[in-house]
Amino acid sequence: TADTAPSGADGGGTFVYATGDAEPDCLDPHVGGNYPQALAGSQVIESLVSRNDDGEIVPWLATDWSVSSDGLTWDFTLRDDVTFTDGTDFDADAVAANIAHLQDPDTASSTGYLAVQKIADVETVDSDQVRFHLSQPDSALLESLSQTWVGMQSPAGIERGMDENCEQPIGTGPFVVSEWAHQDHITFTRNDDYNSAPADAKNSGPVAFDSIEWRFLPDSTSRYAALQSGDVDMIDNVQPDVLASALDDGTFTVLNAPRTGASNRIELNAGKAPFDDQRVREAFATGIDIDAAIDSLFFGTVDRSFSPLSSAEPAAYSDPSAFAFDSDHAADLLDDAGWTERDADGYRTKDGTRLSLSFPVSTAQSIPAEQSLFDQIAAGARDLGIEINIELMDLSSWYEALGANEYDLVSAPYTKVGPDVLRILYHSSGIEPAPSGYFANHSQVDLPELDEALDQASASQDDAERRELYQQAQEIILSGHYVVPLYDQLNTFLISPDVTGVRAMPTLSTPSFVDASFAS
Amino acid sequence: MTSIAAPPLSRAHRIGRWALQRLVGGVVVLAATATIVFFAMRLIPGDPAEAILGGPGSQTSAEALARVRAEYGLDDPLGVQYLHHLARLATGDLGTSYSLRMPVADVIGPLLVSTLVLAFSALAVAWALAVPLTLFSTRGSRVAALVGNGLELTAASLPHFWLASILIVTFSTGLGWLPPISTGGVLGLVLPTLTLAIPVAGFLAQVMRDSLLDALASPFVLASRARGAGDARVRFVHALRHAALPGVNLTAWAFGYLVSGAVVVETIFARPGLGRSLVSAVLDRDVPLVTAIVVVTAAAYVLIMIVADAAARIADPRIEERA
Amino acid sequence: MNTVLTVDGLSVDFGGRPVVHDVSFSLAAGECLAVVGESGAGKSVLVRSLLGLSGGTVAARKMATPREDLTQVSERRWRRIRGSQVGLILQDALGSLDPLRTVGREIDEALRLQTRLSARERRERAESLLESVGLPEPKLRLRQRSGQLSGGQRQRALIATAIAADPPILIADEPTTALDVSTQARILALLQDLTARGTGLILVSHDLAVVRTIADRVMVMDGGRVVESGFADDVLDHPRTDITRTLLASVPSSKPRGERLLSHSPQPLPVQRQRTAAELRATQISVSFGRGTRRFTALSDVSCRVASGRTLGIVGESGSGKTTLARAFLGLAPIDSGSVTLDGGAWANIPERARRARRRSVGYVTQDSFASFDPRWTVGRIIADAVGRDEGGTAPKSRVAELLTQVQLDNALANRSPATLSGGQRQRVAIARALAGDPGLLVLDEPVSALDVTVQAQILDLLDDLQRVKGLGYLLISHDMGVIQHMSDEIIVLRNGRIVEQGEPDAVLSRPSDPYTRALLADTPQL
Amino acid sequence: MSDIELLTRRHSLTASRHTGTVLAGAIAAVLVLCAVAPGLMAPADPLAVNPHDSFAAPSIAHLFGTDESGRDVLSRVIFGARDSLTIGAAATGIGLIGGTVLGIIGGLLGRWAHAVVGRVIEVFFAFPGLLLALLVIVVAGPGPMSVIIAVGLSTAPGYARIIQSRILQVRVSPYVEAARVLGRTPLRILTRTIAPNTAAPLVVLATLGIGQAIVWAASLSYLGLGAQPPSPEWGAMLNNGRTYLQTAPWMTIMPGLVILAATMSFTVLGRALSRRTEGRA
Ligand SMILES: Nc1ncnc2c1ncn2[C@@H]1O[C@H](COP(=O)(O)OP(=O)(O)OP(=O)(O)O)[C@@H](O)[C@H]1O
Ligand SMILES: Nc1ncnc2c1ncn2[C@@H]1O[C@H](COP(=O)(O)OP(=O)(O)OP(=O)(O)O)[C@@H](O)[C@H]1O
Ligand SMILES: [Mg+2]
Ligand SMILES: [Mg+2]
Repeated sequence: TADTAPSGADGGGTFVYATGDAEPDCLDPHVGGNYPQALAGSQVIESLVSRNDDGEIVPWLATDWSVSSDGLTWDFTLRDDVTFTDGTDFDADAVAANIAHLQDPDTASSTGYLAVQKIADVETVDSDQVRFHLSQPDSALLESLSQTWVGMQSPAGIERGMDENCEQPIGTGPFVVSEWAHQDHITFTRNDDYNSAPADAKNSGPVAFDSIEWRFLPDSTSRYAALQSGDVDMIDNVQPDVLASALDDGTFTVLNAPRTGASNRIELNAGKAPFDDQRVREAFATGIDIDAAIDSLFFGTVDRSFSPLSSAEPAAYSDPSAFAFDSDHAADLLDDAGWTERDADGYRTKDGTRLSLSFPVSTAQSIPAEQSLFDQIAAGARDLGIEINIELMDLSSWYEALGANEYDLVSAPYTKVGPDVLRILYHSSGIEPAPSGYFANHSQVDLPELDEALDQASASQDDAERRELYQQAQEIILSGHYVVPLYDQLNTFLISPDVTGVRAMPTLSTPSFVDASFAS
Repeated sequence: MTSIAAPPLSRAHRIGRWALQRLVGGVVVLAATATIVFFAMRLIPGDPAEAILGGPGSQTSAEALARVRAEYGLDDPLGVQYLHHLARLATGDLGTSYSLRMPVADVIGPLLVSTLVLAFSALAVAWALAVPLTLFSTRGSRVAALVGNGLELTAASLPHFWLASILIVTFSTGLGWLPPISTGGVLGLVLPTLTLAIPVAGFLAQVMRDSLLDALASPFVLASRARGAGDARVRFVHALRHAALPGVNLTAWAFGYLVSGAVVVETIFARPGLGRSLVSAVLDRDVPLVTAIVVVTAAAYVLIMIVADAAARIADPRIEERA
Repeated sequence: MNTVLTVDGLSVDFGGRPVVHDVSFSLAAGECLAVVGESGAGKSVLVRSLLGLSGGTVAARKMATPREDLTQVSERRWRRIRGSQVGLILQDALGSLDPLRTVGREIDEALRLQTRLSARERRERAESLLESVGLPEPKLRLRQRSGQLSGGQRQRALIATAIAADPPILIADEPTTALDVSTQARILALLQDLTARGTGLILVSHDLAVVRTIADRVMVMDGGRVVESGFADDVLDHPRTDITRTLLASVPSSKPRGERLLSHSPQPLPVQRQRTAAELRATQISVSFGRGTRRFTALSDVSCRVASGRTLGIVGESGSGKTTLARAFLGLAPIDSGSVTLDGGAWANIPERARRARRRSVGYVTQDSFASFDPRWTVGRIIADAVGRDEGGTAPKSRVAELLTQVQLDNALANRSPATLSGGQRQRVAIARALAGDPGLLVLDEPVSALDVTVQAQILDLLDDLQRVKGLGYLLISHDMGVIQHMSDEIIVLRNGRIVEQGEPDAVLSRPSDPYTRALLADTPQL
Repeated sequence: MSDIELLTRRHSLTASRHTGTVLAGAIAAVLVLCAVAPGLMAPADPLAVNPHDSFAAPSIAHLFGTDESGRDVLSRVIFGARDSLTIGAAATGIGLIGGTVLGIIGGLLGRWAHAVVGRVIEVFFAFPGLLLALLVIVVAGPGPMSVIIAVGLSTAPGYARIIQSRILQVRVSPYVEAARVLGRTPLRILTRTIAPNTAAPLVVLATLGIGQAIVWAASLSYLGLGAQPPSPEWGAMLNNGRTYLQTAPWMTIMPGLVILAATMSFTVLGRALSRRTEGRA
């Protein structure tokens, strides 16, 4: 078949990207705020700051910033030569409008709203100076602002109302949304006036591609087939076996960019029996040979994680010893905890109740290999005398099950830039469900010393101290066996060899085409 | 032998009455499907207000939820909501999609076209596959019958998603002939169409073969031969028409099957369409969208039934005489 | 006379089983050769082999028309011969026209395949063909399908397709079975007309009266062989073989009431318990179907009576209301006015519950007995079910055996399914079932019309015997005047739901008062 | 070739059909045996995970190869027979029961009931079957029971239509009239004549239905709504293996072939049965 992406000598042409992530309901990443929105939105919308490969914050739409010593006042200097693609100037008013949009309940922002929660007031000092007044110190503010969910959109665009802005958000980015054929594709067309690449990008002008055809291709087999047949130039969400063979034979360029924020982990619901008992948690965390399972299922393409944080986070702290496989020790722990009897099926019981755990799995969030991994974990647990009932569910039912506290084990991804994600996931305030039933602290960890470490870290203006505190927090979480880390949140791309320069943003690991072009 | 009992109604009169009956019946069917969807969607876990506010996992405030409930009438008694729902549908207002925040009519318009294109091309291809297969398997040779039988059975026993994968691996990654995804062009339609058509062709060939054999063994075929008709004439002019009758009936049934199949096929081949939206709409608890899709497919089904019925009446005037 | 077909030493076998054996004959232009014989004698296979359509292996010393040696032709050539050299009217007239195609197209097919006429010429020829076979309004008929035609009309349209290309030889396989007498007479006249115009006709029939009417020569077949042949009068008046004699004796109209048709009586019937006399009486009954504009009166003002020991014979053309009358007598058709009484008690228009207990005194034998058997049951179960539990004394099993003996069936058949029985055997099972309740009266709707003459004769003899031994009363329906004449004590002629003639057979047959009856009698071929 | 020739050929076809039926019967028997006593048939534990032995191609040790968790595919297929055939049979059972109830109401209770049932059936037909299944599963939660009910419900209207028309046909048949003439009570006619004659084709339908129900259940697995892990239900295996189609094709081809064999053999049996019950002449 004909390659739909002709690669001219000028490097232009249409680049076809096929995503296996869900199709966003709304392209404006302020609304709601999930990863698919960031993926598509980051082609159009840019943030005040970015991060480089070393995890350091670098300038983007803001060239400079400073914070007061009490941590409550932030000053940003903005670029004065940038305009939104609808012609609106990017200036302090635009920043204020964006923060207001995020904080407006009608926007129904969740991720972005959390990120700017502590900004009490936005003061426009002059056209390229903006000042944030915070209600509490927030050491994670820059990291939060680097996320696409808090990206800068044209105030005029926002004015059009949610319906229109969802269809076609307007940013300062390298592309503009020219068409969204629902369920099929989005067409991003080059912004010819682009001049605002982040500081760590090589290119600072317009991108090489004339346009990107952003296709929604949910079936992984078809997605890979489409790459093989040349119908698309790049795919994401690559299945492990495919990734392994691609790494082997080198036909495609592999881009492996683990998502920032939390690692992929199984959270143990310590809020109720049997995992309210530390011994049972530890037995589960050490009694099953997870390494071997990961190795075979992922063909050696991922490394076992021993940290609640992604390895993309410089602050990540690992403790392999807490998870060293030792089934005898695990059995002893269970005996200690009183799960000594066995029933007819060979499962442990205590006071006549079987040691049985329910494990709702969202088919939308766990790839098949991961489901197989859970399957193998369940098989390993059976040897320990623990019954694990895996229930595959659609996303709504899954949230429903979590909200009803009907789970003992759960695996939920969470992407955020910076270690502050720990506060969201493990602070005791995260146990209290929102009116919708949503809550983030699935482990239901409720430890004053942990809360304290997280609060302090959040308030600290000192990088070293902050790091130290997050490390403490991770130690507490790991040694309490509230989670079983598995591996980094997988984020793998295969790229046609005809293409060069595609990179993943060090912020949310979304692909960036600012430096990319078709090889001549 | 029966003699015509009473002076029959005029043909136009009869056709008119038949069409009217069918249309009224169709409306009843549509109302009933809309009713079932309405109540079924209330049964499924998940709060519609939450679905409106960004779907599961969103961190909406209690006030926002209350506001949305009031705005969408979700705190009215169920009966009132139901009546509103029917009344809106009756005026042709399909509402606004919860998840897409767009008028449902705008959403499903293109999807309907896309699914109908797929369904009809699949039906056409199914016939194009089934007729030669039927003719082949009734050639009279034992081998042909065995092979034909086997093919029919195999075709009718394949789950769509599996068939689709096999086709992709064979024709796209293997031979490189066809794109593995729907590309908008005709080439991209080939594999999805085949995936849907092959099982239907299997069913069609099965029923057609039986009636073709019956027709070939009937006296009128012998009479035709006695007039000097050859094998081809007997098959194509006489027998095939008889064989096609059950096929026509099956075709109407197959439409429902195709819509179900489209759910899988549209996902695999990344083709926009009603089937694919249906699943996501149900999973998103997008009540207006689910309702619209169901009512629209039911309407298409009703129309197709009427057409198939008319086709059967044209192909077999005896139906009308019997009635 | 010029010969149009010569056949010498023709044999046909199916997988080694000979079905037609060493048959020789010749056919002259304008001559009618009748082939007669019992069912399964090989008549149809023989005549089909003359068109290369036998389906078996054909061997012949000679088989030729004046122009062509038919033993040597290819399938391709056969196609040209069929229809243009030899026309065939199939045995199953009702199914021989494609129900989905118009008569016009069927005739056109023959013309298109065998002539070089243009489309317009073909249309004109089709019209004239329909006229020549006696179908009025040919333009309308050409647009109709077989389902819209009556049996006789269908048969005529079929003849039109067979003679469309003017073949010098025409084969008519049982062209008049299943037709009522008047229609039969018209078809026979048409065939005679064709022979008069020089067509050589081979007529296959088991009805010797028909044969007598139009055949010049007769060929009697049995077991695939020709056992006797000669001029029609010679063979029919001076039969030389038992086969021919049996065939002749089986024709009911040849024997007066009460005389056995077949001399050899298989087994004497066991002596019977006596039943009290029974009587069904219909007084001025009318039956109609449908309502409003579609209302249709099937019977009006009919009065008659069936009583023990007597046979009431009903004749009439198709659709005249015979079956409706039978069903009225059985309480199956709701009557609009008049009354039906059984032994003086109300019988029709009362709730079924009130009738149920007395149902055992009236038995019913339908025309298509096969359809009236529960398809899952064996013969024994069918009869045992009819015997029922309330039959005091005799155990059902021995009663079943007794009934089978009565209808002269082997006891071993009790374990067979009706699907595996011959037509005559099935009819006997139906009679046995009707007798199970030890009824005084039997309603017999066309009990023999699907059977060939010899089997028909056996059944008629059986009915006669049963009547004599058990004193049964019959309501006998038939479209065959001969059967009615032979069996009845009283005859009713129905037409359009009204009685046009009623009385003793002699009176009705010798001095018919109604013109319709006269026509009916004139149309009945005589042996 | 003449019609008679054709008839005789059809006869010889019947002969080859006969061997086909015997073969189908044998396959079905083996499958049923697997379902009843999988332990006897399977060489290994279908749930025994062994990461070190994953994705092994078919060999003497593992005739059908192993899956991503190193489980023996053959053993899983054999144990899966229980789940799949249960789903197939139970769903068909539900479909038949639902269909029969509807069919009886529509077939026996007069014109009104007939019209109403006719509409109900039409509504069900107009409702995409998969949506019905989807709703059931989303409402009742995933699991084999839901799959059974879902598939059963989606197939019931088809059965109802057949049963209803069959009852209507039997009710006016000459043999029912014959029973009336013999003075049989309506109840007895219903139980002795109408019911058995309507039921006969049901057996056929059921046999044909099992195969299709298995295929249906497999489609639900694709949507992630089918059997729950680690159940070796065939549809789940088929779908799971599909992910590794290019790396370990046996994971999906083997269960695929087994589903095919099961569906085909049940279909062949069903058709053989139907020829027997209909083969009156
Ligand atoms: N295709 C065939 N294969 C095997 N046997 C056949 C075939 N056609 C006819 N026969 C057998 O040949 C014999 C003669 O059949 P044929 O139809 O010629 O009888 P017939 O004299 O026409 O009887 P009827 O009066 O009942 O029509 C029968 O025993 C029949 O079973
Ligand atoms: N149930 C019915 N509904 C409507 N019309 C009927 C019904 N039964 C019979 N008729 C009509 O009543 C008339 C008499 O029918 P009947 O069956 O009594 O004729 P018949 O004399 O037995 O004819 P045949 O010789 O063809 O059996 C026919 O015109 C037939 O079409
Ligand atoms: Mg014959
Ligand atoms: Mg009659």
